Amino acid sequence: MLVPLYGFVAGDTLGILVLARDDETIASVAAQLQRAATVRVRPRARVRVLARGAVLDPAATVSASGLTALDRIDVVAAEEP
Amino acid sequence: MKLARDDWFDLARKLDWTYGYVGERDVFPEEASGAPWLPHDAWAGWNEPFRTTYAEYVATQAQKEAAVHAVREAVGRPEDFQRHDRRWLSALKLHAATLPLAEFAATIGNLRAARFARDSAWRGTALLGALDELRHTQLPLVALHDLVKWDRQFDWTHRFYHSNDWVAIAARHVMDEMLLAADPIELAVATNFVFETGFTNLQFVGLSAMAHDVGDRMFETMLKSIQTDEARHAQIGPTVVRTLVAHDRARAQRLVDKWFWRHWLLFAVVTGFAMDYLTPLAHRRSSFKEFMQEWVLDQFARSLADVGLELPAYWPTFLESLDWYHHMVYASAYTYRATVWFDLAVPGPDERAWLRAKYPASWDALDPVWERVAERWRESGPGVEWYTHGTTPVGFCSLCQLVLCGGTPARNTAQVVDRDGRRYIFCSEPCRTIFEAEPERYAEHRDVVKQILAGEAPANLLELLRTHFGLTQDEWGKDVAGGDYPWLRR
Amino acid sequence: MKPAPRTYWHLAQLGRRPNDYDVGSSRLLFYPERGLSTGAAIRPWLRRYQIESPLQCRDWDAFRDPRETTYASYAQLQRTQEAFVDGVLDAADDRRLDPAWLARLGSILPVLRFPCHALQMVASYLGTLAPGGRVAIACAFHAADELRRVQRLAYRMRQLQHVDASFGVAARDHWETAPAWQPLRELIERLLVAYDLGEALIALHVAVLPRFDELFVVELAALARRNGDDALANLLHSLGEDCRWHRAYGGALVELLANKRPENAAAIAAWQGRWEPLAARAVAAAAALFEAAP
Amino acid sequence: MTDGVGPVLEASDGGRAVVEAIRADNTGVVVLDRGAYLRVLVPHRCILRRAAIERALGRPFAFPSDLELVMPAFQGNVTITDDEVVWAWSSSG
Repeated sequence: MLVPLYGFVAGDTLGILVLARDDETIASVAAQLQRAATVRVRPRARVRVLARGAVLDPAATVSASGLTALDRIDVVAAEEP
Repeated sequence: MKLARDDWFDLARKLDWTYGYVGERDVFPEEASGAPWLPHDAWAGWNEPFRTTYAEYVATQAQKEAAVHAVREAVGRPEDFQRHDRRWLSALKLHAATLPLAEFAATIGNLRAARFARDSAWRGTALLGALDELRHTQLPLVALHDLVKWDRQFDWTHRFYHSNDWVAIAARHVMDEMLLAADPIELAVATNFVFETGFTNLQFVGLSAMAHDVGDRMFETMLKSIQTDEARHAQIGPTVVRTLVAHDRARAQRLVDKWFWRHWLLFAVVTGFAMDYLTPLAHRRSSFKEFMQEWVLDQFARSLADVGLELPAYWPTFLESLDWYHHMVYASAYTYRATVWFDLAVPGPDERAWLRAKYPASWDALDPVWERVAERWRESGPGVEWYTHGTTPVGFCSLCQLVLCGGTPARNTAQVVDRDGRRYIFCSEPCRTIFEAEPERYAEHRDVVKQILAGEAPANLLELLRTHFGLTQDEWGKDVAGGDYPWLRR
Repeated sequence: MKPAPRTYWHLAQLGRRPNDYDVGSSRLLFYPERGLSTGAAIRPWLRRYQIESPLQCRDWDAFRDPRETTYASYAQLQRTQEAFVDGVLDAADDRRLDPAWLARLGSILPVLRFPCHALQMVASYLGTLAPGGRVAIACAFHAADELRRVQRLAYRMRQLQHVDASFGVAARDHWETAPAWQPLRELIERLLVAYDLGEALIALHVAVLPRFDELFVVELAALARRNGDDALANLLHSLGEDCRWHRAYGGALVELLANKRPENAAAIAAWQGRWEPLAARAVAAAAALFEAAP
Repeated sequence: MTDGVGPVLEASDGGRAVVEAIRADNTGVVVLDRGAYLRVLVPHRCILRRAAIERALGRPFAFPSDLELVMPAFQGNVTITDDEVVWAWSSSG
């Protein structure tokens, strides 16, 4: 099943819409978002994904992370808080 | 015997009477006349400071029309436009699409006021306002008509509001509420008080000053001439607001707060793009922010104090967004330029230096985006538009319907909100507040994302802009130089 | 790539080079076919009085103002008319007028400002409610013509007050209480609350205006002429030009609508049946004010 | 000027004549030249007299119509009679 998410990549100027699969890992969603933003933001090698103020486990799936349709997720550089 | 206006005019201005066969509430029902509903006595002192008789009106307006016509005859042919820088033409296309049919919606709104406003003098002034707005509809539609055969993007001068382009969806969301649906009281606050004394000055006078520097006499004359009408009929605003403040101060404040924010977002896009990105650098005299300071911060804030209202509670947020918002939207729009009907430009090193000087608080955080865009163009070489173009759909604010560009690149202020079993996203706190004050107005509207998720619009971007936005390949926005900038070749 | 278009998208089917009226008046409204983007108090109003009116038309822009009035042409036309009227009124020597005529006219002309203001309101209403831009434009100019009429009546009233200070000072009281005015006042007040798009249109253009203008423009002008008040007669003659255009565009619109759907013709006939007797009675009562005139 | 009021005028002969007339009848007049337009600011209250502008122009000048032709905007509340135009704030800011 596809889960639409509002994604925000640190350094970007707008929020974009990604269609994630519920069994896709957070790391994969982050990669998808970085690709979508690549014309504006140079992709980072190491990132963290945040949702509702918490860091998500990159190996967990979208559904296991508790993400539901039209949630906001943020992709930030790994060294940032 | 010739009479002076002051001698006779009151006999034509004050013509309300006491109804005998129907009730006052039947003639002026609240849903058409506006809240709070007050008996006529409360409005009987309504006074338009800028008094114009019908005879003066048609004489002055015929003169204005003749003056614009003369300039059009001299420098209004397609070949005169072709001399201009392509960026400037883009500013013209952006203005041309967003204004004329909105002005006609203003004719409709003002005609409602000409019928349902609560004092005869107010109704007469609104009627002349309705005619003014018709002028502002017809003038650009006619003046730009012949450009269509030379450049198809000018077709959007008329087509824009009939389209499902995302900018049109956002513009309709504002214009429908402000003009087509508004009662005379809300119309007076939203258009006459907030829009025409603040923001339209920015667009019409500020931009006409830039047109002057660019050497576009046609556009300069048209804008300035239009604003002379606004200056007159805008005077409906303060006099309505004063009565509103006297009877329902909270409503007056809420309307001002709502409309100031809604206009700010719209003008940040329309005027902000034109002033800080689409006007050739050599012709820029002031930045968008400096024009905002002159026309909106100084002038509007003082008008607000004068009618006894406060600055909106979100004022600090607004002041901060002056450094960021239109830059965020412009960079986003540049990388989604095929979704609009005008071309966009990458700011080169000189322009970025100028932007850094004008926006010291924000530019260093914005500049890396343009570094990246330039890097992509270098990698692909000129002509490969899609290499510096987004391919994923973007999110839209549930209130303003614009892209989610609030805050800064480090901290986007978008917030997801659940209410009544539905999910909304707002680009900013003021958009959320406005929505939550009147959810019944906004909750039903479906933004582009909701339409995509409902299967009513395609998720594929190329298909979306072709079939849903209605853009053809020769119309959609491109890089003004096709990526072939001298400063990129090294 | 498609061949370059020669005009805006919606005028490509016109089959000729569009003139300024075509370009400046076609498909200006975008809300009737899409609905409003936001909710508002006015929505149920639009539904009841516009969308669900018995008078329906698929293409309101099929209407064409016979004069093809644009903003530019209107301003130019009325500037000329107003300059003419200024000349007429400013040259008037009103001290020559018969006091009996002034006494009679004082119970008519100043009172007329009230119903004419109401006509301005009704024309404005039709403009804001019309589902087509071209109709809205014609209504806006019509409303402005009524504003012109009100102001010129006021101007003339003030001129005559300089001769007779009591001229028309009790006009509002007359309008609200004088028996000869009451049927007209009732008609006008009921017209103000006839909110259905079709009903307002038919009541105004078919029932009220032809009778009202005949009495208060054509017959009043003749009466003024007989009483040596050429200034008023010439003023009314110029206002009569406006009225002739109102009849022309209103007639064209009603004819178009009547021919579009058989149901429209029936609805029009029903409204005619309701409003024409009211209008005839109202104007006949007001005509009594004329009969006593010298 | 926080409490400044006055017109914004097009930079034409007509606009400049208005500036001259305002200078004649007001003190503390500031004129900002923005190329295409001139912004006139007077502290608290700005008066423009028809007689003064007719002197400056050497021809008749009607309020508000002739002024409207050269004035795309203004700051403050305006009051217009046949003989003078006044811009002012109704409260001190």
